[in-house]
Amino acid sequence: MSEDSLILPLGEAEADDWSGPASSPTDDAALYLELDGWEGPLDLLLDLARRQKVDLKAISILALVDQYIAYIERAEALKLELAADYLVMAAWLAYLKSALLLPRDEQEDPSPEDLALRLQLRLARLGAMREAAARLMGRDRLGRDVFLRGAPEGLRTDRKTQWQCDWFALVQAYGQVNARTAPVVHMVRERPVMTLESALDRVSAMLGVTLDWIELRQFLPPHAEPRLRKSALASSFVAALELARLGRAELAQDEIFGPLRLRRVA
Amino acid sequence: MSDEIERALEATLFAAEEPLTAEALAGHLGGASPSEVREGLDGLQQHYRDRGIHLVERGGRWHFQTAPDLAHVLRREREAVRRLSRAATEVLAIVAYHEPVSRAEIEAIRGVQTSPGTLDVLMEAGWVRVAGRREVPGRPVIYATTPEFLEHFGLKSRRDLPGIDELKAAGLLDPVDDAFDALTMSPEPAQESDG
Amino acid sequence: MSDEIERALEATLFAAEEPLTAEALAGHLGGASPSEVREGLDGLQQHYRDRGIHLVERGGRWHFQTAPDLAHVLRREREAVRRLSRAATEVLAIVAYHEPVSRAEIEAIRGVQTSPGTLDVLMEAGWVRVAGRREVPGRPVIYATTPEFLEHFGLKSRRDLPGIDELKAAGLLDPVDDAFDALTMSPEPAQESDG
Repeated sequence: MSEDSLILPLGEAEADDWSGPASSPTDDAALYLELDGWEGPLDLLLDLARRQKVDLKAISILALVDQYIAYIERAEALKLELAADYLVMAAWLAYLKSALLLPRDEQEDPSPEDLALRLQLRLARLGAMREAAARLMGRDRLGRDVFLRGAPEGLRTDRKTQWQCDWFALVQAYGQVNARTAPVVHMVRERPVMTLESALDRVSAMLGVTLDWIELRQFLPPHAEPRLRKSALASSFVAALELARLGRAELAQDEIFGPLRLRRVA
Repeated sequence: MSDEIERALEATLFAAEEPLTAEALAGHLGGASPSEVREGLDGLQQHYRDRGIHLVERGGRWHFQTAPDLAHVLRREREAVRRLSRAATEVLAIVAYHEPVSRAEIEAIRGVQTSPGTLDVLMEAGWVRVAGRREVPGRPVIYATTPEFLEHFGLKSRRDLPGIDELKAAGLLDPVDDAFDALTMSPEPAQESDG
Repeated sequence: MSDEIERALEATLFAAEEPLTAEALAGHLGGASPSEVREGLDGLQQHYRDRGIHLVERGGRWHFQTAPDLAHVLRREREAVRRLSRAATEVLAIVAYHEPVSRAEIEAIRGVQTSPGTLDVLMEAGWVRVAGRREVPGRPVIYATTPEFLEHFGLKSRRDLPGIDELKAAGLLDPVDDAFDALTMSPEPAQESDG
């Protein structure tokens, strides 16, 4: 049986609804329809067992086997196409029947009685679920038998925010607005510097005095305060480079970061 | 009617677009305590018992619905309820009575393979959900029913499933192996695997 | 309830998606005569008069609706506590120190544009109100604080707000001043954090 069309619209339901072979006459046409409706060997077995009209616990397995095999044989006689699992079940049941009928000498494990019991248990479980499904489907179902309110007003949940702020945050925010927007005055403080021009004058003048190497440091004003000294060093260094570029002085340094010396080019 | 809580519950449940838990109702009613809400619901349910609409509890959630015996009055204009195939109804019943249950377990009971579409249809209907995986080799997905399942089939809880107590008592919800062992009293468990 | 027509009317009106005329109701009820339907409707209306839902007629059509006095129950408020944003805090402070003040003035003081939502938040919080319009070209709306503002911040009056000199003295402007000093004095710049 195909399970593709799982949900059918209600309108054509009665035609499509599988109504159960138990109630239909067992002529050949009915057989054909029924095999189409069963969902497998277990399903067919359950239906046959039900026809014994006894509690599933009390069914005769031998009778059931006979009924099943008779069905399959008739279907074959009618040249109906049977799915393989129906035939496998028929073969297994034939084996079970012969084992049950054989004298009980050193029977294999599991015994045919155990196999029959298991089959019976499986049928009982499937039967229970089939009945449960029918009872479930027969309940008062929402949208079929009972209905919800057609046009509910709906409930609303309004989100309300409770804002939090404290005195400190408020006052601090105001202070920061003021500080941020207060006019900003930039003050450039006067600082002692030596300009490049004065450094050039100073270095060339001092170079004119001697032909010996002179360390750069010696060009700096001797008692200058540290900040002026720093400025003078930078300016004098640039002045030295400039003099070297002009070919008026040569530079020497023995090692990286070592003292920088210069002397006049004669 | 005098009771203000009952009036408020009545209005809230009428206006609600979906079933509400007692907790949600208490939330709407502001100051009402859970026990007051519970009492009010009982009172309302009692009041509506013989009327054209009923107050019902489904899976812990409450809603009003029309009385089942008036289905004939209401049905004509209703959109037809889509009908499940026999396979789908069986699978649904197996999930409901055995939950949580794996596909292999469903197939063991039905004796046939279950097409993937069958469970999809039930999940699409909102009646079955994936409830995790079973912690056994292969970690198969297991299925269970939803609150909407209880709502649709008019069940207060899964214990309301028709005949579930009798089925349980008869061992018909136990696996075949367990039932077989119980019946045959075999000292060691049978090692048949027909899952 | 005994009357079957009343029960059927009750269920039909409950499940209906729109209000129904007495004629339409009679149609649903099959055999019922117009006078029976009318009587049934009257009976129902009477029954529901003091309940949480009412049966009402509007322009010849009947429907159930929740009792008007229970509207508050159907709207549930959920409160969330949130901290005022920095921008909103600044705007609130400016309103408090300068009130009444227009949006343009607020923006001039803050040095940045103020999003419309900011003042809305302050009004929603109940701390700021519209205090009229300034009689200048364009007649801009002016804002002021509310009594709730004073209450929330524990102020007897606006004069309790500290002045700018006091703020400085109390070190409340320190975060900014510190940062300024740090930038001008120390060899590496300090990073102001004004999250």
